[in-house]
Amino acid sequence: MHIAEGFLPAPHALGWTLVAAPFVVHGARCVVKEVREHPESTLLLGAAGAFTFVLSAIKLPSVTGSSSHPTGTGLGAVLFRPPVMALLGTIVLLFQALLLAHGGLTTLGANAFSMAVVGPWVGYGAYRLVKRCGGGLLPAVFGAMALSDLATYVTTALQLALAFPDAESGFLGAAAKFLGVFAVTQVPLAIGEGLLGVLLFRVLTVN
Amino acid sequence: MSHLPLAAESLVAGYERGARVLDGATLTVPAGRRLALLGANGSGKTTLLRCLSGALEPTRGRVTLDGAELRHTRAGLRAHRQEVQLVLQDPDDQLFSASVAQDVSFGPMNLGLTEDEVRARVAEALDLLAVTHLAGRPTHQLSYGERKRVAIAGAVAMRPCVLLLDEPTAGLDPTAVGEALAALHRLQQADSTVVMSTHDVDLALRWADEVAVVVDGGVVQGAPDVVLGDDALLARARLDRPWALTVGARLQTLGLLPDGALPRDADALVAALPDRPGVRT
Amino acid sequence: MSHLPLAAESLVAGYERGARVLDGATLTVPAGRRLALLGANGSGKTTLLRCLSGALEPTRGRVTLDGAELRHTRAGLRAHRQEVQLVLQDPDDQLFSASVAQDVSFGPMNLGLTEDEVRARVAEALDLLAVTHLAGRPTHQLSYGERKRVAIAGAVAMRPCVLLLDEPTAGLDPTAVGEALAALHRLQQADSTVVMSTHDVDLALRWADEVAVVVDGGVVQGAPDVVLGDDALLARARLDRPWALTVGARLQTLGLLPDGALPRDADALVAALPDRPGVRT
Amino acid sequence: MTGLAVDDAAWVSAWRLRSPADKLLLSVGLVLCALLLPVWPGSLLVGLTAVVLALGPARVPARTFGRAVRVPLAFIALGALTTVVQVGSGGFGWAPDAAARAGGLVGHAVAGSAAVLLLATTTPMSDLLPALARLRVPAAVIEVASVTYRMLFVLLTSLSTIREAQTARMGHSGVRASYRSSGMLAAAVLTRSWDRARRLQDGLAGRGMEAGLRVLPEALPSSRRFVAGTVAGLAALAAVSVVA
Repeated sequence: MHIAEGFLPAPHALGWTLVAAPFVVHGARCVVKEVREHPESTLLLGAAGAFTFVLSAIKLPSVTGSSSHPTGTGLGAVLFRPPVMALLGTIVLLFQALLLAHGGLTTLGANAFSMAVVGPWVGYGAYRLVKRCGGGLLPAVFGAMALSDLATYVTTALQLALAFPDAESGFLGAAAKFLGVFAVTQVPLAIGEGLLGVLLFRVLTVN
Repeated sequence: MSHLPLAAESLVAGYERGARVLDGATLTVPAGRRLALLGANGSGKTTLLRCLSGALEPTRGRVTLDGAELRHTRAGLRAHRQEVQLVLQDPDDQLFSASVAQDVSFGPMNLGLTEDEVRARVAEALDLLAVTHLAGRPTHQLSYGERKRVAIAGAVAMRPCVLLLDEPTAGLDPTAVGEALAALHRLQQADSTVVMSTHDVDLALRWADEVAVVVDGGVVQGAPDVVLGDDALLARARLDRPWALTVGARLQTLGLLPDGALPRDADALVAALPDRPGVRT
Repeated sequence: MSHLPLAAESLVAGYERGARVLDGATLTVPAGRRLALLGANGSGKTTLLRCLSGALEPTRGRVTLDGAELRHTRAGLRAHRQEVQLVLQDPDDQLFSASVAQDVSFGPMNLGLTEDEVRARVAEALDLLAVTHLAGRPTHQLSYGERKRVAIAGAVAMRPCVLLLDEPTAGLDPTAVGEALAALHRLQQADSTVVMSTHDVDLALRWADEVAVVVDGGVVQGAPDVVLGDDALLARARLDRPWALTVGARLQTLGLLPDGALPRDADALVAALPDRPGVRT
Repeated sequence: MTGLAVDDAAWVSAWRLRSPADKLLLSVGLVLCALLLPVWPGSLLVGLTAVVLALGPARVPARTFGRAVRVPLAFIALGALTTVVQVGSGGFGWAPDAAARAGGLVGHAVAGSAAVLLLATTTPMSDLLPALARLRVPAAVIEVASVTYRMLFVLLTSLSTIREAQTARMGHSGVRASYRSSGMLAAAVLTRSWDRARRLQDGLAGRGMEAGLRVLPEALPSSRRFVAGTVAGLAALAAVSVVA
């Protein structure tokens, strides 16, 4: 779920850009350092970015009959750590905006914050937590992918609620509205994405 | 499995760089015979095979199996896919499971067969392709030729009556080509009609009962020595004339080869030559 | 560019399924002549090419360029790569840029040339490969044959004196093979020694000045009609005998072809045949 | 099969050889106008300008542009609708100024999307990414993004081909089978991306890769007329909107 170009009022668009910027800049610094030490990692990181983009092109069937696309950032966070994902996720969002017309330029900051910062960190946290609590790899991966997807959607809903508070019930009412409206597609998708992660890791670990 | 006739009628399909890839292509796959589909890269061989297999819905025209038109509905495609299987050129696009046996079982599992039935299908397919010894190996450890045969086994395990193979011999060395052709021969004996696309005209002449050349969006179909001896057609199709027809025709005019059909490969040609020049025995 | 002799001496390299891939391979690339490297899939052609290019360091043995031994140090490799370039079989293993012109500029940029020099090199390489018209097209829209030629242009832009090509004609249709061979001819005229690996014996016979067969970890090198007429060697190497040698030898014993070297392709053979049987003109 | 229509349009657009910085100035200018100017007539003018420039001088196929503009519509419509439905003690109801607010949102968003699309359909990513160096984006980041751009087409081709192969073997004939197949598909593409990177590294080492992927950027000179026209046009657009 990407916030479309022009949908956020200018102060919000600018605000979220400023909020996301430190994370993305930090990610960029990590990448620059990595590339300086290992020049060949440019290709690996490029491949990782391409994989994240392509993963979001996999159509997941949902039980309700509609189908949706996973975000893939939870998986990236597990594989490459959240700081790197902040940068790769932002690159992928830029590509989605310019190649697929998903999202936009002034909303890039807001989308990057939900999808490339909050999602990966929550997913990575869930992954570590499940593993620390003695859960196996597959539950950890399920948690990482499902929760990062869910966290991204909740963040987006809150961003919209902040921008468009309900005239009567204010921010909380608006949050409830946006969470409710997008839950129809996003909650099954989060579960689907978690399942996809489990199936993917099952194939990989057999190899 | 039994031989069922598969046909394409006036297909219009695909669009590339402002032109239709297929524009009125008509083809009949003769049941039980070997058909080689020839054409330059980009001529539309693969598009035609994808239409025949149901992977691509043509803009116009129709595909029929045993006279019944293929409908692009869930049920229609399901029925069609059980009878017609397409194996793509790059085996890596067909192999997505960890081990060979697992990969070959993918189709039968999806058909909802019992475990025993699936196991029997896998064993049979591996045997037909002579890759039983690879069953437990991870797919990424196989050689290119082995991967190609395993990919074909995956389609064969669906027990299709028509097997469409896109460039099954491309990239294989002569021995591996020989092994692949031997496997196709066994498949035919097991009642599958085999269609192979290739741009190797010498191979097509040697192997096929019938050839079809994809050219300018259409198809020209006929006996191998007739179609592959048509220089104007070959030039349009950006193909070469098989050497055996060039050399054979010359030797025939010299009276060194008997009239009638020309030998199709080097061994047959040498065998058909007389013991002494000018004297046919 | 000028022709420099490249050689491998007693190379031991690679390890697969419990055996050495190369085990005492010795090869001399004759400066300025066309060498075809033949071998079945998995025989070690690619390993040999990678050793020659410096991409792989052999366990034992040495590679020499103009008599000087290749050292696997930063400076040694740097110097070697300016003279010897390897083009891999899969063009997607070498094309990393979405823009054709930018991709070809990569090598010259790494040489530290000025912008104008780089631009001139790119233009020259695109021209030699006859792909100047593709300069503005994105890599991902090119056909397989076009990508192959652009990948070769990327190596040519380094102006190597030896160009090693791994299966440059694999997967190409006859017309594209013809175009690729024409490009190789222009490269040779521009003073590059060209080595091509292939398992197409007919092509090797037709094209090469000299052939080298990779077999059992070693290399057998010689004149095309001698090496490719050695049935025992071909059987060990899992290769076929070229049809032109089979048919030609028979026609020679029949007195229909003159003694000496046999014709190497269908056109030459037909031209060499007499006008009437039994009578050589 | 795997071509992205917007990308295809960018490579053949009549503005392909214009400086990416010039086009960036125009599009970002239009985007800002869409965002900052009053929706009437600002957004309408921005939207019209973007469409007319794309379909006119830049010669972007109308079909491609139209389809791409439709992509964000579902989000915009649903989002706008949600903002103007009011929840209070008395349950759901329309906000008092529902029509105006929804219209405003849709106007800003559609005009903004069209302005971004003007850039997207005229400028390939491989032209745009090097231009980001001027915005002080580090070279390493631009190189990673460039590899991403090249490789995503390779992976998209794999994705659609493998999916087709799975479908042929009934891999997507039910929800269960489809999930299983999608997991295998994702795993196969992930493995493939790793393998690609490793092999590309080998291939590029032979071409002398030592530090970074330096290439000669195409010379796409800036046009004074284009820049002057852009600035004048944007100023006129802003003036008309504010006065009106």
